[in-house]
Amino acid sequence: MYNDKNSQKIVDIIQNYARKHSLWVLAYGTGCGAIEIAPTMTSRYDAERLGIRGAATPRQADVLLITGYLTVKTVKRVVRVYEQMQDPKYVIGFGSCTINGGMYYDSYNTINLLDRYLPVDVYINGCMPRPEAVIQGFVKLQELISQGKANGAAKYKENLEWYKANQKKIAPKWFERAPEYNW
Amino acid sequence: MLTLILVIFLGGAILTWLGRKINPLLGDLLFLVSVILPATMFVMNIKVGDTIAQHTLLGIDLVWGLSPLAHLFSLVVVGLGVMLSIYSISYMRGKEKVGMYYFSFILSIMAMLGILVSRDWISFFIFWEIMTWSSYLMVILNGKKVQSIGIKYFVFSALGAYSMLMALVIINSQLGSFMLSDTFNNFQHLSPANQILIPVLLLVAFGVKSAVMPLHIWAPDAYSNSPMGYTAVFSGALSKMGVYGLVLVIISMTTQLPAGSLIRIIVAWLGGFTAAAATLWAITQDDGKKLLAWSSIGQLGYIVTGVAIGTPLAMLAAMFLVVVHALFKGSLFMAVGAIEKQTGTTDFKEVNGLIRKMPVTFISSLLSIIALAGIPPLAGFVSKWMLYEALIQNHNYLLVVLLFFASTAAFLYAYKFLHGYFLGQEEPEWAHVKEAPMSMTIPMLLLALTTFVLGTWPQLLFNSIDSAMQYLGYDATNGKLWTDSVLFSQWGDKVALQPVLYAIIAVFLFFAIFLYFKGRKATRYVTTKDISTSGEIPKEWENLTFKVNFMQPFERAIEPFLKRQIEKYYLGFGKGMEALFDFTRRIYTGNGQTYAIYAIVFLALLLIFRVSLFG
Amino acid sequence: MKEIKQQMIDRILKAFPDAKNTDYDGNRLDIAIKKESVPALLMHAKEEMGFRHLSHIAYIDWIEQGEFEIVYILWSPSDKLKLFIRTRIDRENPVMDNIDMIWRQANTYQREMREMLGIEFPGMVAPDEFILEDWDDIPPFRKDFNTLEYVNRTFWHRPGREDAQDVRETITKRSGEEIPDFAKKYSR
Amino acid sequence: MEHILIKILGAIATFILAFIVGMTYGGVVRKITARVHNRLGPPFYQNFIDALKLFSKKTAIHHGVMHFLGPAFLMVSSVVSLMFVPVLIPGGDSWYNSWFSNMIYDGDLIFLIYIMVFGSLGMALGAGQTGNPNSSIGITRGLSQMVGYEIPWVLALVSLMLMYKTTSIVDFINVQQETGTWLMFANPFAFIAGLFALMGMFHYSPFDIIGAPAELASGPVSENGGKFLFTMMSSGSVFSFVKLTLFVDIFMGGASNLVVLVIKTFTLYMIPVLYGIVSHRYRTEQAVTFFWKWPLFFGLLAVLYAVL
Repeated sequence: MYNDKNSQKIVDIIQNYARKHSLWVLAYGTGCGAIEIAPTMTSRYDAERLGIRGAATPRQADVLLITGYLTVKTVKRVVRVYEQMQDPKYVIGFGSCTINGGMYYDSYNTINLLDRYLPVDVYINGCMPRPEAVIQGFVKLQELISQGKANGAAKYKENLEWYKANQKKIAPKWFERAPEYNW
Repeated sequence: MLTLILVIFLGGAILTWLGRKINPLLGDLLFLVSVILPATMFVMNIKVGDTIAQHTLLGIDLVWGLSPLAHLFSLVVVGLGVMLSIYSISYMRGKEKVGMYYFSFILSIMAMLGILVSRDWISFFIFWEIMTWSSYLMVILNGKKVQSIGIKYFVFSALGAYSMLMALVIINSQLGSFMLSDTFNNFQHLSPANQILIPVLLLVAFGVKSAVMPLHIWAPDAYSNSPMGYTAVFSGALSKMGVYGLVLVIISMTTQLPAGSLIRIIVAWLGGFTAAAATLWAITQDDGKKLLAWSSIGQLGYIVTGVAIGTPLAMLAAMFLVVVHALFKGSLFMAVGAIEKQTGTTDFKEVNGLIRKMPVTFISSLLSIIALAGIPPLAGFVSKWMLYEALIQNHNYLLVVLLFFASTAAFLYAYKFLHGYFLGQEEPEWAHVKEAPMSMTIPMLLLALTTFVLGTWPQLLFNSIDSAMQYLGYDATNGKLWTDSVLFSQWGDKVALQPVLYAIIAVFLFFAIFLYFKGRKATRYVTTKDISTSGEIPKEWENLTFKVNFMQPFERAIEPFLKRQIEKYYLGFGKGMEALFDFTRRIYTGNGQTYAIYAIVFLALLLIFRVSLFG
Repeated sequence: MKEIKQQMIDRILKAFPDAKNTDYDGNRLDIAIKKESVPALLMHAKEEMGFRHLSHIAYIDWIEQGEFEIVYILWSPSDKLKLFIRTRIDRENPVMDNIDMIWRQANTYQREMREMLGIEFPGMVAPDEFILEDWDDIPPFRKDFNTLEYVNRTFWHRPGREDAQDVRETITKRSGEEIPDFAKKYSR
Repeated sequence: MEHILIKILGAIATFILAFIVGMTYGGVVRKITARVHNRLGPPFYQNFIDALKLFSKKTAIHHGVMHFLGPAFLMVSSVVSLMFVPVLIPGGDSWYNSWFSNMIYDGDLIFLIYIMVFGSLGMALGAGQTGNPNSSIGITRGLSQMVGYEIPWVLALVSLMLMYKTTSIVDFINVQQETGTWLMFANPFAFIAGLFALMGMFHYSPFDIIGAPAELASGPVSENGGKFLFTMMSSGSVFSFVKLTLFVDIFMGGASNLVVLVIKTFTLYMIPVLYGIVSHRYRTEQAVTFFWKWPLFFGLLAVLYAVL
């Protein structure tokens, strides 16, 4: 679906340029990580100079920024929000909790590996990552976009059954009720 | 011929009532025949002329004829009557008291035509009373709240009838003739007191029917309580009889008065206040019927203002709005009736998301609402534009702001109406709802499309209005205020309606097609449950539509205005009267000794004041 | 303060002879009582003694004794006193009286207890799941629930790096410093 | 036929101009806001990038016919009202002048007021069919606020209509050309009342309760992404251009060429923007009652001034 830079057509280059410089972020502020978003967006670190700004609803967002641990209860909503976003869409996992569970690695109610449930394009390491790290994560995502490698959405579509099986493993009833994802 | 038509109406009414008793289908058939046949005869055969029929009743001449003004109003009556009769067949199916409904329906159509053809006050009054009574039967037809609603309508109608009767008595005693033309021509010969009294009494009589501000109390309840098939007639045609009377009084009487301009300014401001206050009340309603009822009162306020201002442009606007209001309000009431028929309720809070279930109803409602809000390119705009231009050029600048406020606030209830019924989430509770039958949707769609046509080609209607206005003594307006769908004001400003329409259609089509074809294959329909609400999946039974306290922020802003209800003053007045009567009753104690004391006191007072009283 | 506390304890012990008092410092009263008397005592404390507010309902799993302990924590705004009412119920047949008609907020705590410990509250109206949606194991706050085993079964662990090297060692090597003593015990 | 073709080309040129100017203004406003916040801010062409991205984004879902037609209605309102506003002084001497005289002789101010609210209704319908409660709440707030600012706006316009006995925008421009006085000086009260109304129309703070992102999830547009949001964004840009140009035409003497137009509109635009950056947010009923206090007073003064 997305090609690397050499085989991109001129339309793709223009589109990727626009996508790269206009990232509307839906910050899913679970856990403690949400506190790092405010300085990232406001005067001190000013993410808007890179074209990054907040989006209020998943329909308008490009990036799903997951800031912190996800319980079984919230991961359902995150998956739902992700499926409501429109292509092209990217996921940034933020903090160790999304990478390996962090300090909640043995909690009965907190998922450990976010990429088993959603296709993560960029991970930002740290507990907590500072705003500089967040911005570096975004810059990395921009690089991936311009190279045409930020293809998490395509991965999700290809391996939909695998992702769905993982999701159903933790919350079978909810995901049976959820509307079908096939766009 | 005219007599024959009215007799067919009358006979048809009775026959329908009887036929309904024998066989419902026969009743339906007879109903259709006895509305459509005489209506067709009326349109085909009755031409504008001074005297068409003449009878003598108890030594009084009854003269019937059709003036150009009455011809304009008769178009509304006949058109709405035929449409609503087709609509009513389906609407009333399966309801109670259908025979009574048919009877009253035909009778009020007959009475309205009778009023319009009357050339003398006696037949005018007789038909007026027939109209009032037949509509009263409709108001109390469903048998709910007869005590409060029926009484209100009855009291105000009686008030109107008595003041009209009083005016007629004065007219006859002073002029010795019951003819309308005699009254208008010899108006100068009346004494100055009567010259004020007669118009005021008649204004009260007609103001009741056209629901002008202090006399409007009966209207919201009466409109919303009668069957929807009839309410369209009620609001579209029957209230226009009041406007017809107002036109006669204001144009033919008050223009001959030195104090007439004062009366007209007062009436115009009353109309303006009616429009504004009724709009605010319409916003607060949660029932579609009530909302439309208040909205009708507001629109009649515009008409009354236009008539009272009385410049050619204002008159043109008012007459145009008379017809257009009948069209779009008829269509809206029909839509509410269709929703009531299909879902069993008209409450905004209960029913929602019907847009995919009842598309035709939605389209006709949408067109009518756009016409109501006065948005180009529909017909409401034409009259609104002319009315504002007339008011500004007549230096009624504060009145124009009041009306502007009313028409802007009308967007609120217009949206509330559409959102309440058609938009919002689709509920499994209403999944079974189907589109209303063709006989209901086609009349409402026809009326709505007519507003669309008149919005760009208003000259179709302006010709009749022009002849009606020439009958009232205005100059010809063709070429001065309008030519071929271009509207002019006296200052020379103009709106060319056809380019507007073409521009709107071109832009609309371009972007609609763009939106449709851009990424068409990737786009698919999802239900209204699939919305972005915090990642939650709404359950089947969860209704997330925003319904309760829909206009609450605005209601909070206008709270000081809403506190002042005229109804409360009337109730206070009624309570005061009751107390007075109570006091009077207490005087008559039924005790002989008390009466004796009264007599003695009376005699004593006589003795004391005999000098001053009898000299 | 002392006198009021003592008065309160006396009143409770008088009304409920089977209650047992434990003395604590400060404004804390602590009463242990039989399961059957709990609603009556709560009602008494609310209506007669001014403990109008239910602050919390705590719960403890005494797996060795085969019992659950439930602690109702009340607060008296007028006397500024805390009242702990403890009771124990059988672990094998965990049924407790529903008290959400005394305090509406007790419903929330009871729903939590029902999910986390599996205690039944007959007559409690709480239709859907509260915290654990789609839970099919034994209640997770019971001490016989093996969390790590459940996590290993349900979720995944990301494997560490191949060399399993301590980051701290790398850092110290790079900067040429010693690992401080207090940090050594964390090193692998 | 040729005449109509030229008209259409002129209309397209006007639309492109309005789109570019409106979009650039939007970007510049974001930059200025950022500078006031002591930030660097996005580049001034950021809005074009956003629009391009929205255009290239997929639109996977829709909620029915009105969801499609809502943005189309919105576009009708802004583009058709653009056709009736004289962008430049009619009959001016710059070589591109005739491109922008679209349909300015076919309508007048009252018509314009009505066609400008057409979009709100269409947008309201589109937002209503999505079934999202946030959208409907935002819509009712927006419509309520519209009733608020419409009164001072109409009062200001009526006072000018009374003074110069016309309702045509072209005549207003001509009056200012002949007398050499801008109407904002000829009737300052009308200008003040109109300015308040303009601030309400732009939905900047303190009148931005409609799409309050934190509580309403951007209100009426909360269910729209991709092409819908693109259309709405373009329509908003064109519409802000229309409002500014209309205001410049009526109160500030119109513009004889594009440079003057840009200078005048930009200066005017800065008033609501700069006030909005530093101001709080009104609740709906506060906003409505605000418009019915001082702006209404100034409007009445304007009418009084016109009568005397």
